[in-house]
Amino acid sequence: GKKEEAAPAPAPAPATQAPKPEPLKAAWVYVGPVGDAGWSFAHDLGRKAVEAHFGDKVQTTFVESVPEGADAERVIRDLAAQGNKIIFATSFGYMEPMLKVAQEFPDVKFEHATGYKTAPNMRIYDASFYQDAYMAGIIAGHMTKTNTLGFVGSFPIPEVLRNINAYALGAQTVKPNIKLKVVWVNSWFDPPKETEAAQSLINQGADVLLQNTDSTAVLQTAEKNGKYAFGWDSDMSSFGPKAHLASAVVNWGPYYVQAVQEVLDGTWQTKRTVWGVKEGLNDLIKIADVVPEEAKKKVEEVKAGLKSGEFEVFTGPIVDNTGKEVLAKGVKADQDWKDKVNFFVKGVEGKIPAGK
Amino acid sequence: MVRLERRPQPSAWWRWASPLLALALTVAIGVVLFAVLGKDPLAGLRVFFVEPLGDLRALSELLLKATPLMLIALGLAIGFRSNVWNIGAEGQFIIGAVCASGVALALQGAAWPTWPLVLLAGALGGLAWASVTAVLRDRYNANEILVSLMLVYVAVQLLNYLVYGPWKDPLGFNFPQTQRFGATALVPRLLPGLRVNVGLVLALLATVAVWLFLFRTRAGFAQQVGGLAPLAARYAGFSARAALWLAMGVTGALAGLAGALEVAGPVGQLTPHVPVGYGFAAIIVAFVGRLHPAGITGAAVLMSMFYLGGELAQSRLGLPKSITGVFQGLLLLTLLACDTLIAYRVRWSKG
Amino acid sequence: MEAVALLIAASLNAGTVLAIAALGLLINEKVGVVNLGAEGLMLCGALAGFAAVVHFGAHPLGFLAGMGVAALLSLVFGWLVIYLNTNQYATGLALSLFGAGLSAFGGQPYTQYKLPELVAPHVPLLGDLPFLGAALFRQHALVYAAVALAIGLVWFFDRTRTGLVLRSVGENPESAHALGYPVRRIRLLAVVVGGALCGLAGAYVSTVYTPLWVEGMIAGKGWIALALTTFATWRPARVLLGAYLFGGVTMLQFHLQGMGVQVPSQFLTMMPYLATIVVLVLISRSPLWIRTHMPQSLGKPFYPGS
Amino acid sequence: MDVIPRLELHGITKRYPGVLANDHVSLTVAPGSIHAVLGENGAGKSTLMKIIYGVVQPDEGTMRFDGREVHLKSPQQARELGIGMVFQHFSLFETLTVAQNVWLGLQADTTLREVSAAIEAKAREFGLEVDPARPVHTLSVGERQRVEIVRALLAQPRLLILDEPTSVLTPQAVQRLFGVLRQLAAQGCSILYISHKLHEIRALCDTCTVMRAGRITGTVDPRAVDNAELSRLMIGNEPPPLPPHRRPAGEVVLALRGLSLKSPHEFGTDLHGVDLTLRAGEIVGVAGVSGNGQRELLAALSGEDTSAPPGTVWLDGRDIGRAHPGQRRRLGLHFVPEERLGRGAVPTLGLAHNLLLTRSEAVGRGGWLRLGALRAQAIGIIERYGVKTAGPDAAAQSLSGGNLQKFIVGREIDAQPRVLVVSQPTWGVDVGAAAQIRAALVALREAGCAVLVVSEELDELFELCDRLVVLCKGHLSPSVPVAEATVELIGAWMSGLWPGSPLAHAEEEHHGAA
Ligand SMILES: Nc1ncnc2c1ncn2[C@@H]1O[C@H](COP(=O)(O)OP(=O)(O)OP(=O)(O)O)[C@@H](O)[C@H]1O
Ligand SMILES: Nc1ncnc2c1ncn2[C@@H]1O[C@H](COP(=O)(O)OP(=O)(O)OP(=O)(O)O)[C@@H](O)[C@H]1O
Ligand SMILES: [Mg+2]
Ligand SMILES: [Mg+2]
Repeated sequence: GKKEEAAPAPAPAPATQAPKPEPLKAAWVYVGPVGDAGWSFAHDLGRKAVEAHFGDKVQTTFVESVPEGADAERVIRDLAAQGNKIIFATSFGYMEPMLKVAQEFPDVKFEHATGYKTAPNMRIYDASFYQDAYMAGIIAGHMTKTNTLGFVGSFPIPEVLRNINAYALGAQTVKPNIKLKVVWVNSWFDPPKETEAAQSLINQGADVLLQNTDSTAVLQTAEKNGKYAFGWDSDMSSFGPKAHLASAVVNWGPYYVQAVQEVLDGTWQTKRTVWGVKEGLNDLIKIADVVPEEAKKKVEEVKAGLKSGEFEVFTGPIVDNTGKEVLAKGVKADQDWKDKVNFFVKGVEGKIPAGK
Repeated sequence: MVRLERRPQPSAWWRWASPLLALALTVAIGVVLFAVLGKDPLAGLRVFFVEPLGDLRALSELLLKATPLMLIALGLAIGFRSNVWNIGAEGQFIIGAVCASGVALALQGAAWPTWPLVLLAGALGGLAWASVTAVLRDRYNANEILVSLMLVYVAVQLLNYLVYGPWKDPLGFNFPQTQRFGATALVPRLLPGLRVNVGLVLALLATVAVWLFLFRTRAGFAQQVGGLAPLAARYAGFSARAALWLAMGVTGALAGLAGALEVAGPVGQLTPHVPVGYGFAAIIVAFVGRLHPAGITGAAVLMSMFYLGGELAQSRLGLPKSITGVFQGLLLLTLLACDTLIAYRVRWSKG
Repeated sequence: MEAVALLIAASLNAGTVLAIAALGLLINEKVGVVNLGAEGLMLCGALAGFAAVVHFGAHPLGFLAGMGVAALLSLVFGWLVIYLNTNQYATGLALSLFGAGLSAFGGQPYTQYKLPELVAPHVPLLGDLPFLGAALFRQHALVYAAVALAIGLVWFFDRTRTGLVLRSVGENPESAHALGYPVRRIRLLAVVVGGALCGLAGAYVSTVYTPLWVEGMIAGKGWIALALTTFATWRPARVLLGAYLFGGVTMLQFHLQGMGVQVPSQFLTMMPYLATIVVLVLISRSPLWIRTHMPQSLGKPFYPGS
Repeated sequence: MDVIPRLELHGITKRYPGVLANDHVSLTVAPGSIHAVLGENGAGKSTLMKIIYGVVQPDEGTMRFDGREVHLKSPQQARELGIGMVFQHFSLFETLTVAQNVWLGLQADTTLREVSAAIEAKAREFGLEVDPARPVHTLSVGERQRVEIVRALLAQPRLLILDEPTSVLTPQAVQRLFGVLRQLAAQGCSILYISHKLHEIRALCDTCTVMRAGRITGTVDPRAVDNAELSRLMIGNEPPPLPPHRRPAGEVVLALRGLSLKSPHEFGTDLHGVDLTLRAGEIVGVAGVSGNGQRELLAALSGEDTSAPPGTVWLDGRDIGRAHPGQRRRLGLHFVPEERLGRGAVPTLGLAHNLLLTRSEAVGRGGWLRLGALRAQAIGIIERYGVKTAGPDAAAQSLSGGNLQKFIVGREIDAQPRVLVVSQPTWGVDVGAAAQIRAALVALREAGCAVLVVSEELDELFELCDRLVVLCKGHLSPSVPVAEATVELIGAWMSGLWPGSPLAHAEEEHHGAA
């Protein structure tokens, strides 16, 4: 069922008698409708966390379904002109427009998710979804009967390729010869297409699916076909009670609270933030009861390793699916390596579309 | 009972009054809608009709958005007037953007202004894409509505192929976009700091040119006869093939130019997000503008106001953005209904 | 073998959406009305169907709601083009834009909502057959209904008097009027029925095919359905065939990807659209073929008493 | 006279915007009588018939059928009463079969199989053989009319309305149709027969009601009054006779040499070896039932069809077979098509702009329009040809048929052509305008222009032309001077029976009804 509307925030306790300071205005730009699940929904939860944390010290607004073309620049500029002091743009396509607006508003702070370009007043932040994918892979490795997994990919960008590879690597820790089939839908959000892609993976023998798209369609298709799948970006357990193995969730709240706090404190600085399980940004939750204890234990171990920072998903030797070694034995991948992932690991079928 | 009675002569008065009545009806429905949603109707009207005209910057944005609509609708008007139903201008827009980007990237780093070439490439690209439809219509009699529409989807995939594949920015971490174009490939802006650019001037020039062509040249007359009375065109010896090619060609070239202006203007690079539906919205612009260049200019600005108003309605009033589509569709539907009054008189009869 | 059976099953399922909408549009076109608003009708149908299932919990009600809303919109469209003689293409386009906007607007509260479970369909006995069972007999009832509808329409248009009257109205409305048939009322009725079928197809998408509501979720299927009627030269059985063919190509595209075929996915995605163009070209080359199958008054206004 | 009349109309009035189509029309038809309704084009005959058949509802007036007052809302009701109608313009559906077509015109309580059997039975009874299973688009014009008649007969009509049934028939086929109608009348069926051909009415009918401008001007026994009297009732007065023609024809201007051409239309007629010469200062008429290749012949002459083989179409010794209409006009060949609205003129455009279809005097360099000159030119034509209109900017569709035809003919004559090809110059045109147009054509001939007139009205051809040729199934007969031609001769030729005709030995007839 539909999630309950969040209870109204408790009325903030009256502070001092001093004249109330103007609240800090913060704004979010979403690529899709907020809805009840998925990417934009997760960011909006983060925004609500900011509201809850700061009360009337901060005033938030958001604009949803902003196309990533020429219109984004106007929307972001308008938000800046409206007096927002910090603006979060939550999709890759907003990078260039935001960069342009950032030059015009030096005293507004700009935050861009998943990009790679920065400016004195614009910084970037990202999550480590591949850690979730790896843990999902471990569970999939235990659950698969056909030794074939499926992945519904959005776009062949490093972030998604990392997830695909991590999913395969996770599964291979259980069954080394496991196969992973990948189908691209070239969209972040296209439920009918995701359905068709998931159906075709299932038809070809895949029995545990993961996706890097935002809708619940893949999970629902698995449910309909009596197969397994995961939730992605938010808790989707209710969309496929039987099929749901776990949900990879991301909790942007802590990051947003910290960023806003930095603006309030005047300590905001340009940098790149990549948080993961360690910082409580990513997690794999709601692991289903059908998952064997052994798998759950293993996931817990990995999670602990990630939390402590001892464990790294991409640790050599890693061999790509043409047999080439891409990470030497014993080496832990650094950020630069991860940024440039452009291959499938062994066991993933096919070639990266138009990959050079 | 309402009865319609054909007027002996189409009413010149209603030709002008009908768009105003349609707009008034749309606004009225909008006011009711705002009230039902519990929003202040006055605030609603302000975001749609006042704020987009508020200051120089708002005006610049308004005209920037109106430019592609104007360009494409002008071409479409020629087509629709001559019974050529190209509804795939979106595809021609995309291929225009692609070709323009190809040239911009090939000449990346040139010290001289390359943007005229970039725009030319866009126009030629759109022309070429439209020609596919024209050839299939001309040689094989294939329905141009369906062909041009199917080609939109093909164009989208071509664009995707290029930005995800060969044209991907090598330093862009595999992200689906090209390099940013160098400054020499970007179209000059009209005023420093404002995004409205030379494209607006081109669109206005095109408006005048299309007006002159349609109403002051025999070729333009011939073009329209093909749409008004195909048999008369045949009788007069006006070539239907020439009309088809001209209509498709001009629309293709103008849509391609619009695409080029988009990548070499506000976007500055090729990304999968360049197409935002101008090709489809322009169909409405063309009809609301009565397939007349002057009307199209007005309709494009109006349409653009709906777009900007929809965005503002979201951040100011918390209304969903899809309200734009509702208003745009409503405007055209009411206009079509009101246009009946041009040719018909409403009679109230007993039975 | 199993994979092939499942590919067939998935193609039938994907084709059914197209088939129902295209058969509806075929009814419209048989009486001479082109409805370019199909996409908007399907979207509104999808939303209405989804909302009805959310509120009332029963899928049949969803189908009814989808049909009802689309029928209502088609009534407006029909009134405009049939009684006010507005341009059919422009009115259709306006409807598709309006429908897309309206459904996105009205659908806000339903985005990513969850529907009650549907039991996996399984035809008794036949569903257990090897290969054929998986390929053909584990489908939603509407898949079979679409087949029945196509067969029914073949019979209707060829053998029944009402069917002939519909054809005559599309063929030569002036003569039909002179013979005493209420041309405009018949057209309106056909437009409403055809529109309702588009709505049904939309509701099928949102409540069965992808049990979700997302704005714009019809994703161009309305346009393909329009192309299908021409593709099939206005013959119901061919519409069905064409729809399955399209469903097949759509699914095959993902299938090939899963098999690791080395073609950029974009080129595979293009296939159904290119296929439509090729078929359009092939059938349009013969004017006689078109002449004897296309309703002659297609897209043209009719003024009674002229 | 104490029998109850089959049909009684009283005070029937029907208004259309700007036209009073029927003005208090009263009419009585006796059982078993063949009653003619005579009137010029636009007199209101078809409107009256449509009112009787329930297609159109009158604004005022009453109708009694077999003595009972009826108010018909639809043709279905009319058919239930026993009224059948054969329309002036065919109301058949081309992609349906004969049986399906007939079925749609009958009551709903029959099956298709019964209808097929009934068609064959009726056809045998009246000698109107048609195959119920054939799709209508494969039928010739004559066969189509048989279908219409069979459809009307199958309803067992007590009143049969035929609206100008003979315009598509050869004289011989007309005779056979008359046979059928007499047989019907003998069985007690009343017949309303619409025509504006005096000799037909005299041959067939026992009563004749004459209409002019929506009003009844008299009811007479057609066998008892002469042509002059009928004309006077119909027209108001006799048109002035055309000036006699006395100049010998000059050199050959236009020539067709063995023109064979495939029709571009699906169900058109191919041309076979057409030979024709047209000299300066003469009018040649092309007679024939329409659908025998007129459309194709005219297209080949006008340049609308440029697929004529080389060496078959000559103008002033120049092969123009491939020249486009514009090129032909520049060489002096002008053409007036039969359809005025939509072909000869663009309905929604003003008269001045309609000049641009065929005239380029007001087109400046680079195709630039000189709007002032254009309007002046239009005003000139309007004045010279007495076109009644609001002005040069009035839309073509706002003009009455006759005035528009005057404008179009004027537009072409005004170009001072070497050759003028005219199709159906006076179709649907009122008498005054028709006389004026004929006079203009004669004046053009006197000025040395070669004129080719294609018409279905034999009377008109005999009145206007110097020589006649006949077109049948795409073959053209040799020419015969009007002085030597008779209606019987031309009638025979219209069936392809001219000396040396390739059609002469072929199975005699394919076009007639009955
Ligand atoms: N804004 C408009 N909306 C709708 N129709 C228009 C509009 N402006 C002009 N028209 C129509 O378009 C056609 C051409 O208009 P316009 O007056 O611009 O042409 P023109 O070349 O000046 O013609 P002319 O000078 O001969 O009147 C006319 O039919 C006119 O009624
Ligand atoms: N539906 C209509 N709307 C407006 N005017 C009409 C309509 N039908 C007929 N008229 C007009 O009514 C008048 C009578 O037309 P009608 O067709 O009855 O003449 P008719 O005697 O049958 O002529 P014809 O010999 O050409 O068949 C004409 O002026 C015609 O233009
Ligand atoms: Mg003017
Ligand atoms: Mg008549």
